[in-house]
Order: sequence, then C-alpha cells, then structure tokens
Amino acid sequence: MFAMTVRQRGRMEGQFELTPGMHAIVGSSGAGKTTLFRLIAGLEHHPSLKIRWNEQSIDRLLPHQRPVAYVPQRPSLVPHRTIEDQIRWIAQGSLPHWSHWIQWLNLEELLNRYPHQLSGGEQQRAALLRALVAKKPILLLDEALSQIDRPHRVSLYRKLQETLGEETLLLFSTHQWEEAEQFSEYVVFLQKGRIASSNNITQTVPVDSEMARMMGYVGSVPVPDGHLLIHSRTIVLGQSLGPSLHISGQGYQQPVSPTLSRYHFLSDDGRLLLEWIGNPSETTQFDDISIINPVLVPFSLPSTQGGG
Amino acid sequence: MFAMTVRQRGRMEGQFELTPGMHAIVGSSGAGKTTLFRLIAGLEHHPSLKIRWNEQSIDRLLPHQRPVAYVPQRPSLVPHRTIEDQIRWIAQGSLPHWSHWIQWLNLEELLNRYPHQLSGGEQQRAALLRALVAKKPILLLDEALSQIDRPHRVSLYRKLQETLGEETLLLFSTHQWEEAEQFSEYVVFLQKGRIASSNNITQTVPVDSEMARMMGYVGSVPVPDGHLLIHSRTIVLGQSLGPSLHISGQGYQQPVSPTLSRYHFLSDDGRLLLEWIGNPSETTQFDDISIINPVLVPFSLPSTQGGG
Amino acid sequence: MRRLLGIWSGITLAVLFVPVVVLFLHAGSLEQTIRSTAGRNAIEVTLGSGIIALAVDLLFGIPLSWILARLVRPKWRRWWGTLLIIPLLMPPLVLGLVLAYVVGPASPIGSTISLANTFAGLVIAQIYESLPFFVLTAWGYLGAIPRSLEEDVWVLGKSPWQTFWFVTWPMARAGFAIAAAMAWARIVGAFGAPVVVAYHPSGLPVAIWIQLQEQGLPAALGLALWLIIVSLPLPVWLNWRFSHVRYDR
Amino acid sequence: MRRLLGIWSGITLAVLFVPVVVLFLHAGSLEQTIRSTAGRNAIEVTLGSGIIALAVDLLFGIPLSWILARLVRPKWRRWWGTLLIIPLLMPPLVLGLVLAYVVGPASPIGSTISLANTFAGLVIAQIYESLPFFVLTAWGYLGAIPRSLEEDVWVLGKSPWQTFWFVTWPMARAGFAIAAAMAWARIVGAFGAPVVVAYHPSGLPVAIWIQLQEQGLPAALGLALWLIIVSLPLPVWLNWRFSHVRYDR
Amino acid sequence: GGSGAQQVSGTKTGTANVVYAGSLEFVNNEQVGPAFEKATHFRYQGQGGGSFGMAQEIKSKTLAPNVFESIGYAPIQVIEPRDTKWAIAFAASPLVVAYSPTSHYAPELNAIRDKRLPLRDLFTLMATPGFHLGRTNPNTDPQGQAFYMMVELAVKHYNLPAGTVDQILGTLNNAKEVYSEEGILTLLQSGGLDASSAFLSEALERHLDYIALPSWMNFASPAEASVYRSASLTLSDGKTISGKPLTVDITTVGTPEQASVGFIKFLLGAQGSTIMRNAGYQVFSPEVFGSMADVPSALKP
Ligand SMILES: Nc1ncnc2c1ncn2[C@@H]1O[C@H](COP(=O)(O)OP(=O)(O)OP(=O)(O)O)[C@@H](O)[C@H]1O
Ligand SMILES: Nc1ncnc2c1ncn2[C@@H]1O[C@H](COP(=O)(O)OP(=O)(O)OP(=O)(O)O)[C@@H](O)[C@H]1O
Ligand SMILES: [Mg+2]
Ligand SMILES: [Mg+2]
Repeated sequence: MFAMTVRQRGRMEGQFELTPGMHAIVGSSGAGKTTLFRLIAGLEHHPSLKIRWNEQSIDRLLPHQRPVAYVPQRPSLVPHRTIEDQIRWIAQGSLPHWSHWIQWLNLEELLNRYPHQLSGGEQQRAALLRALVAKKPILLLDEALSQIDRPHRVSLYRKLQETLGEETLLLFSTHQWEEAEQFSEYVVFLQKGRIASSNNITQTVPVDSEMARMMGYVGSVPVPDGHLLIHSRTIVLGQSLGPSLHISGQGYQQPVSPTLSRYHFLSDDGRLLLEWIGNPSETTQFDDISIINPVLVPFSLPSTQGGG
Repeated sequence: MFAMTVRQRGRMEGQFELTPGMHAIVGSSGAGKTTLFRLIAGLEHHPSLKIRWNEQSIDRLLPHQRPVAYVPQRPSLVPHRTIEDQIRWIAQGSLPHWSHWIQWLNLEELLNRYPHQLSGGEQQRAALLRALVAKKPILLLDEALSQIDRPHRVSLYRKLQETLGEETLLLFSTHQWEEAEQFSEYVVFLQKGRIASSNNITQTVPVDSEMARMMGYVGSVPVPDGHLLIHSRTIVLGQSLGPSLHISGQGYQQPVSPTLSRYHFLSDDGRLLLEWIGNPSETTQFDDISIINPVLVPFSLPSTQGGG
Repeated sequence: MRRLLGIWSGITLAVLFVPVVVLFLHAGSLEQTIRSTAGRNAIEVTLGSGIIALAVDLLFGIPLSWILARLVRPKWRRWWGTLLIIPLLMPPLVLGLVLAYVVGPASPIGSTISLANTFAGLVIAQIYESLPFFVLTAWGYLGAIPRSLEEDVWVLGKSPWQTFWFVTWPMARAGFAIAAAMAWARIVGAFGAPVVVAYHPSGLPVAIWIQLQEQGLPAALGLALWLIIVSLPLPVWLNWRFSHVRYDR
Repeated sequence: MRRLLGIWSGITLAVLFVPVVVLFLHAGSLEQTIRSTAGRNAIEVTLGSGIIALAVDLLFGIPLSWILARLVRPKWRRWWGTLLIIPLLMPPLVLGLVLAYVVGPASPIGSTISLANTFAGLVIAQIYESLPFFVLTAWGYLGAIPRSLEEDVWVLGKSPWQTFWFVTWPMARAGFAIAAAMAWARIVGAFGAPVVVAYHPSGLPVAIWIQLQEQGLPAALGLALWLIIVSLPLPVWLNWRFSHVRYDR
Repeated sequence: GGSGAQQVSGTKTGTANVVYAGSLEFVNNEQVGPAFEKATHFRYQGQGGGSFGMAQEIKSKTLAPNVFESIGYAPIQVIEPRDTKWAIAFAASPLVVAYSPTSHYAPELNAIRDKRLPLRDLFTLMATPGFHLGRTNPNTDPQGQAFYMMVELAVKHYNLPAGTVDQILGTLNNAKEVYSEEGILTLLQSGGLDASSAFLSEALERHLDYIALPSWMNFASPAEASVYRSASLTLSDGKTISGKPLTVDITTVGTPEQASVGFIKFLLGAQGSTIMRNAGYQVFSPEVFGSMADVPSALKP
C-alpha cells in the first residue's frame, strides 16, 4: 500500500493512496508530474510531505535508501560509462539474469556503446532496463517511453504489466490518455500542482474541462442534470437507441488516409457541433449520432477544440 | 523544392524530394531520424551528401548559414539565459511581433525563467517558439513535441499547419502514426539507416511488416495476390459487404474504460486471429468482420503483436 | 562518511590558513610600511604592472584556450596538453635566468633596447610566470562546456562568433575568472623572474625582499600583508562577478 | 575570424615557448650536470619530496574541493571562493618567511622538533606553495559537473559514496589531473619558500641557485633543463591517462 | 631606468648602475645612493644579491651594471679579465654572532655580549648538542668562509678541545646549519635559530642582538691579515683558501663611465666613508687589487 500526502502551496498539494499494480499519473504540461515523482524519489523535499509504503514511513529516507527506482523525463544515463557497465553496476553484477529483457528491448548490440552513441529511443530503453535491474518495489517512469514508437511502447507496457511482481508498484506518467486507459488500474490526475483526483480507471470521470479534453472528449451536450460529454470513440453514426443519448443533425466523413477519417457533425440549423478524427466508415454522409456510455458532468466543453 | 541524396553505408542511404508543406519523418527507434535531421541541419557531414533547396545547393554551407532551423530531440535551450533573452536573441529583437504565439503556447508567465525552472513540456514549447522566431524557410522538429499532452500537441500541429508560409517546409518526426496521417502530406519512412520510402500520405503502403506495425496494422490475411493488411480502424463488426473483404469467425468485446474496448476475434476453428484496441460498440459478441479500404501487400504480419 | 569528510576538510582549511594567520600575527606595523616611499612605490608598481600583465594574459590566453578547446581534434588533445605542460614547468627562477638572455643586454632585443630593469621587463617576467597557468586552467574549463550547447543555436542561424558571446562566454567566464585569479596570484607573487630581470622597478615581492635585507623580518612581513591586501580585491571581484553559472536542476 | 584566431594562438604558443627554446640553447652540458653529485642529489630530492607533497595535496585537496563543490550552498559559494583566494595570494617568498615561524623551534611544532633544513620542511614548503592552486582548480572542475548526474543514480539505490566512485570521480579526474599538473609545477619549481626554510636538502630550484653561484649560468641552466626533463613525465602521464572524458555528441 | 650600456657617456648625466652584495643593500639603497644623487648629477640604481651569483650573471651578460661591489675580491675575479682587471678594497664588515633573544641560551648569550661571561664560553655553548647555529654556504658565500675560519681561529686561540671545531661546524656544507644567505637571518628572527653568523652592518640594520668579536677574529681589520691568513679551508671543489679580511671591494664593469667612476669616487671620499662607518663598516685607506694600470686615473690613490 502506497500513501502520500503533501501540502506545499503552489507547488504540490493533495493526497492519494494506491495499491500495488500499474498506475498512471496524468496531467497537462506543467501540471506537476515530474515534481510529484521527485518528491517520491526524495530529490525534492517539503516538511509537509508524508509517504508511507507498506506501513513504513519513507519520507525521511535519503534517495538511495528509498524503495524507489526513478527514470526521469530527460536523458539520464551516465555519460561516460557504457550501457553495460552502468547496468551491471546498478544490477550489482548479475546481468545474465536479465538477458531476456536485454533481448526484448533490442539492446544486445548497444550494450558496449556509450549513451551519446545511442538514439533517443535507445537511450530510453536502456534507462528503463537500468531502472528495472535496481529491483526496487516502486518503479517511477516519468514519460520514460515518450521517444519509443507506438507499437513498441504498447507492447512494452504490456510486458511490464505482465512481469510486475505482486508487491510492486509502477507509476508512469504519460501524455497519451489511451495508454493510461489501457494499462493502469488507477489514474492520478494532476492539475496546476494539485492532486485533483485519483480513481479507478473504469470509474474516472473528468473533474473539469481540461481533464476532459486530455481524456479525448471532443464536445458536450447540455442536458437537465448537467452536460453529456462526448468522446469520439463513443459516437455511433446514424439513428439509434434511447432518446437521451441521441443527437440529431447531419454529418459527413472526410477521409484523411486509408485508415483515418475526419468527421464533421452539424446541428439541424447548420451549426458545427462536433469535429473528430476516427475510424473510417462505409457511409460518407449520415443523419444523427448516438453516444455509447455517456458521461454526465456538471461542466461543459466547447464543441470545437480551442488553441494552446 | 527540397531534394536530398546521401550514400553513407550503414548510417544513412537514399534520397527523397519534397515540396514545401508539412511532412513527417517516420521510423522506429534507432532508424535514423535524428541522423537525417542532423545531416540536413549541417551538424553531420558526408562527402556523398547532396541537398538542394529551391535550386540552390546548401550541403556545403555551415549550419548557421543554411536556411534551416532545427529543434533537437533532447532539451536544447541555453541553460544560463532566460527564455525571453534567448528567444529575443534568436528573433533579433522583435518579440512583440510574436506575442500571439507566446500566448498561444502559454509561455507568457515563463518568459523570465531559466530553462531548468520549466517542466519538460514547457521547455519543448519554448524551444519550438525559439525555432519559429528564427524564421527559416525549413523547420525541422525532431520529436520536438513528444512531451506535450495529446490534445495540445494536436492543436499545435494544426496551428503550425495553418500558419505555415507558402514557401516553407516543415519536417517533423513522430512516434504517433496518427499524427503523421493527420498532419503530413508526404511521409518519409526510415528503416535502419535507409530512406525506405517517401510517399503521399494517402498512398502510403507499408513496405514491410515493421512499417505496417508502426502504421497500426494489427494483422493480415493471406489472399492469392499477397496479404491483406488489417488495421484496427478499418474493421467493421458483424457480417457485411463484398466477399474479398470479409473474414468469418466470432469476436467479443471487452470494455477497458468507458471509452475504450479490447476486441478479440477468433477463426471458426477457435484460433485467435486478431486482437485490437478500439472504440466501444453496442454489441459484446459478433460474428464475422469486414474490412474497409483493405491494403494489399506482399508480406504478412503475424496476427498477434510480438514483443520488442 | 560525510561527517568525516567535513572534519577532514576543516583540517585542510585550517592548515591552509596557518601561514595567513602567522602573517597577521607577526607582521610589523602596517601604517609604518605604507608611509615609506619604497613601500608605496612597490604597491603602485605591482598593481600597475600586474593589471597590464593580466590583460596580456587574457588577450593571449583566451583565444589560445578557446582554439585548443574547440578546434583541436579530440585525438590531438593529449599531445597539445603535453606540449603545454613544458612551459608550465619552467620554475620562476629559471624563467628569470632565461629571460635575462631574452630581454637582457646580451640579446638581440636587448642590444637595441634593453628591457632588463624596466617596467616592460617586469611585465614580461610576470606574463611568463602566469600565462601557462592561465591557459591550462581556462582550456580545461572550456573543454568541459558541451559542444551541443553551441550546435543547438548554430542551427537557428547564429554564427559561431555570435554563439561564443551569447552561449559560451557566460559559461566560460567562471572558468576564466578562476584562471585569472590564479594568474593574478602568480603575477603579484612573481619573485623568481623579476628578481633577476626586473629588480627595478621593484614590485612587491622584490620590495619585500629588499625590505627583508634592509629592515629585517617584521618590516618585510608588514609589506607582505600589504601585498595580500592590495591584491585581494581584483580576484575577489572576479570571483564575485563571474561566479559559477549553475543551471542544472 | 577563425583564421585570425589561429594565427593569434600560434603567436601565443610561440611566445610561450621562447623561454623553453632559450633554455635549450644556453644550457650547459646535460651530461656533466648529472655527473655532479649535487645535481643528482637535487633531482632525487625534488622527485622524492615532490611526490610526497603531491600526494599530500591530493589527500587534502580532493576532499576539500569535493565538499566545497557539493555541500556548500550556492549562495555561500562566493564567500568560500573569496576565502580561498587569500592563501592563493601568498607569494612563495612570503610563504617562506612565514613558514620560518612555523617550522622553527619557536613554534609549537618546532619546539619539539625543528623542521627547518629537513626533508619534512621542504615538503611542507612545497605543499604550501601548491595546495591552494590545487584546491581552486579542482573545485572549479567539480563544480562544473551537473548535480543531476548524481541524482539520476541515487534514485536507483546507489549511495553518494558509490556514486562518487562510479560517476563523479571519472569525470572529475580530468580536472584533478590538470589541478595536479599545476600543483606539480608549483612543487618542482618551488624556490621562494624552500630557499628560506629548506636550503638543505636542496631541491632542484635551490640547487640551480647554488649552481649559478658556484659554476655560472650555463651549468645552472643545464640543471634547469634537468628539472624540466625529470618533472615532465608525471604531469604528462596524468594528462595522458586522465585526459578529458568527452561525452557530448 | 636603463642600464646604460658600455659606451662612455659624454655628458655628466649618466646612471651609476650598481650591483652589490645583498648585505650592502641597506647602506647602498638608503644612504649612499641618495647621498650620491644629491652630491652629483648622476643617477643611481642599485641591485643586490649573492656576490657570486651576481658575478656569474655579469659574466653571462645577463646583467649589465657599470659598478660591481662585492664582499671579498673573489667574486670580482669571476668577471676578470673581460669586464674588469682591478678592484679597490676600501672597507670591511666585521663578522658578528647574532642571536635570538627568545633562545633557550639567551641568558648566557646576553652575558657573553655584556662581557659578564668570557667570549670563550660562546664556543663551548655553540658546541652544545641541540644548539641551533646557522651559517651560510662557504662554497658560495665569503661570509660563510669567514665564519668557518673564525671558529677555527677561536678554537685554536682558546685552546678548546680538539674536536670542538667539528662539534660546532660539522662538515663544510653541514645540512643542519647551512642556510641560504636570503633565509638565514629570517630564521634567526623567527626564532628558528639560536644564533647565526652575520655582518655587524646587518645586525645593526635589523636591530638584532649580537656578540661582537675582537678584531683578530672578525675578519674586518687589514692589520690582522696575517692572523686571518693562518686559517684555511678546503672547499667542496678541492680548492683550498686561506683567510683574508672580509673587505668591501668595488670595481667598474666594462669601460669605465663618468657615472660609475663618479660613484666609486664618492664612496671612497669623505662623505662615503662617513656613511660606511656609521653603518657599521670599518673603513680604511683604499687598497688596489689586480692591475693597477687599469684603474681609472680619477680613482688612483
Ligand atoms: N555516435 C554514434 N556511434 C555509433 N552509432 C550511433 C551513433 N549515434 C547514433 N548511432 C546509431 O545510429 C542509429 C540512428 O540513430 P538516430 O539517433 O538517428 O535514430 P532515431 O531514428 O532518431 O531514433 P529515436 O527515435 O530513438 O530517436 C541508431 O541505431 C544509433 O544507435
Ligand atoms: N525550479 C523551479 N522554479 C519555479 N518553478 C518551477 C521550477 N521547476 C518547475 N517549476 C514549475 O512547476 C510546475 C510543475 O513542473 P513539472 O516539471 O512537475 O511539470 P510536469 O507535469 O512534469 O510537466 P511536463 O509534462 O511538461 O513534464 C511547472 O509549472 C514548472 O514551470
Ligand atoms: Mg515532467
Ligand atoms: Mg532521434
């Protein structure tokens, strides 16, 4: 069990509890993800900080004494040691034990190189392995896979999920909401230095429009109890089902590539209501849409995405 | 018109031509994207390198003489100058002119900070602005937006696309195929130091299974002329349309979150044929699938994703 | 461990300061020293010649160290390093004896205009005592500034020259300041070479020497204390003004 | 611009090497010098005492510079820098005068055992001439190593001590090597302090001085050339072995 | 500045560029020099250092004064015959034993100084193990030679036990007590030495406590030359030298110029003699060494 509380005004405030497993930290740029990780890892301090792990208080321990391994966002390999040297150093000698991972991460041929001789993604993979061999029960990945291509990243997450020990906690920050959805049980959502929510992923409801947009919602419809948020993936084209989930209007599809289309949906009086990117479909024109699993929230999202 | 040829065995080989506009460089980790950018920017050299821009040869110019602005993959701000100072320096004094961009990138309050006081994504936004104010006709973005959250990144790409001058070339590398699909006209595909293909995005056909996987194809079906690649986004559930695009079997849906589902599709004899992540749908069980816009290629992709 | 290191460093500091403390304890009257014309002259001579010598060090040393740090191929670095150690190892006394050939009456220069026992001769002696220290220190610092910082702005259209002033110089300044402080220490303390080629005009170390012969130890130490006092402001200012640019998180 | 800088640096190098060349031209027979017992003794004394002094410099200087670079709060850096400039500015001659108090029988140390004119006295004189140069140079280099390099492995379970050896030390070595080369130059060239407190056993600079009086300039310069020759290998080896760790792309 | 090269200056405004033994620093720099400048229209520039070292530098042409003033004739012989062929001795500096008032032995030394104890006791005291005596290198310094021979003379004179010379001095270049000329009085003043050799002039300038020596052993009286000659010393290079007065010898370097000759003339004159005497030197009528023919006529006695 991991529990954290902090009350550092303007920098990091809030608290959350997590069970072992794989969980995501989500928040827009500058929300405080890195700050949170650095607090957990012991690189930043605040008197109000309380961290408990398995009933032990760890917030007064020095960074190297904490049960935490942390992969920062920026390149972090030791520049003047080969990949093998530094991984072996962290692993304290037992590399053969890790040969499966080395192979899986495609690092075999890179082991005797220096970090500056690796590409960005290769460095990230090496840094990940280096953190794994530290064998700490808490692993923090701060956008640590951001420079690895999508399919590899996805299989890496899956692999991590599979090999995670029973008693291990993996926290990762990501800018791809789908990855949080796919691979985390809980999501800790940060906003301007506050821990805004921490929920089971299947129950996560956006607390404000920023979070909603980050989660991929593209618009909202006012209903008596609040607003219905619309996610591009929950839209079903054409007339459908129950009246509360049904929005009337006309839409058309604009193919972007063989596998991607842009959709525009206008109200009956010709106003652009929604615009989204999604799967191609067989119809280029359609009447009305309906929404699967609508999410009801007390705030509204403009129907088209704004800037910045 | 931009044209480049290089024949450096084992490091970068091939050639391509591009018209002004916004184009993506795609390739898996270590494929050579950064190397390509550094060659264009003049930070790396090879005798065989030829680069022409508007009928002028630029491959013998020093980096600062080239009509190129380059934002590298790693943090690249000048560490001991405030954001404002360095942007003003590159812009040669005319910052007010850029206030719209500063606002749009949410940089107003960060201008008088030093780079180490910014979050990763904030640094990337500042670096982008710094490159924009250089006002070079060729802009190279090497995963320069990788640490910005999805919705902001998408609107940034859109904004760049809109404000791009007639005579400007913007090359960006990305690990998200959808972004290439959405925002580039041409895609240059790199593979192990080779320029493997450069095509109009709407005509891009994967040249091998690596590229196919990167493009999001999740499986293939053998047909007499080759293989039909299957993209999760082109799958329509349930029985449908023409016979060549129709695959029979049974599938079921597993909801991951309110807006995401995992699908499994088995052949009639019970073998797992496909597995993909996609939109939720109203049916949890379905018979058969059909494919929209199938892509025919001479190689096959295993029906489930492998590791690494 | 850290505690032990702290104690050990405390001891080191104490050891380093023993001579300073002894100097304070045993120096004769400061006031009396400064009242003597010879003492005042020596201070003026040392400051005047020292600032010129330091300026020349910077003028010669900054470009050379920059060239060594930036244009020398990595594999040649060691050779250049070795080469530069040779002038570094010339002891002051030997420098004096050798410079006597160069600036003295017997040299080609000296036969037309002898620089021995002139202000210029003193400045030359000081330059030779300090320049190798400056170049080596500055080179090392410049070499520690990552090349990529420069590349990152070249590709935004800034020339190497512009880049030097905006990017490299502010980072290198801290190194140059330390290098200059060390050069300055060599300059104001220069005795071996000046006592041979520039007894006149007497800078402070030679004046201390003369004072020692004439008046004995306390008077000489009084002048030595003045040396510390008058030579301190420049390096302190350098250190204060151009102290380390820290930029990592 | 670059061309101009190149030419200017060439001139600087030429200027730096004038004394070395003159030394070669005017030095008496090398062979004869080494045949004299005094000459051989001086070489042995200088190398023997010099290596001990350098070892002490390292032993004291490395921890102190590390503490200064790592544990001193940034806002206090300037104060420490100022403090350390004071011993740096003690000229060799003044050090000699002051050390006369320290090593003589009048001092707390000296009252039990006088160190004047002993091997230990010579070593002490050399240490005081070189240690401030070592500490300041080494401090500067250590300060230039980003803190984040250490943090990045602490968070993988490595203690600061382990981190020092694996991460910091190899990067700092280049700086320590240059600092040691400079300390060594001060040690082997130490004249001002030894001539006062350690005329015996005569190290090379004092021996050169005696040789000058007994045999004249060519013989003295012959010994000076030996000084360069015998003192060169150590710093060259340091420079060769621990040359800059370059790691940026 | 400018050490006016070796051509004869036609006008009277030249510079006397004097290189002298370090022990003459005070008297030359502070007294003779200023008085000379006031009395004549010449300028004065002085430079002090070890007599032999300076001589060697003049010989190597790295130093070009026009007057050289040394302790003893031997350093001047180094630059003969190219730069000069003669020297004039005109004063002598008495040897004394300077001591530290903070020494353990200060009471006895004070008593000897005040003649409450016989001078003989100084030598038994100096022979005491643990007595820190300082002297200079006889191989490079005339004072070092004189001090060595002074001890010899005293031991003989006072009929001290045979081993006493060795107990006091040890070997010629005894590493325990031979210091540099530049360092020796510093160590004495810092308390590092109990006693050391010194010239009377130095002891006066630096306000040192010292024990004066009778003329037969202070190497400053030409009248006692025969006594001095009875002592001898074999240097490290095998040369044997015998004692002679520690005279202040002066000569011109290169072609005599008006300024250089003028300086020597001034020094030999009444005003110069007074200054020298007041500074603790014994002044006697000038005596020429070397080639009388080459002495400028203005200086011939
Ligand atoms: N200095 C070097 N020495 C040897 N190989 C190198 C060096 N620098 C890069 N490489 C190799 O060149 C290949 C291309 O690297 P590059 O950085 O261009 O890849 P990339 O496509 O940008 O990858 P990523 O998406 O991970 O950033 C990689 O396999 C890398 O290991
Ligand atoms: N040294 C500092 N001084 C002042 N503000 C800082 C400092 N370091 C970080 N910040 C601010 O704290 C906030 C949180 O930064 P943090 O790096 O934790 O964000 P993040 O969520 O990791 O963002 P990103 O996704 O861009 O990496 C940002 O607004 C940043 O500007
Ligand atoms: Mg961050
Ligand atoms: Mg790359």
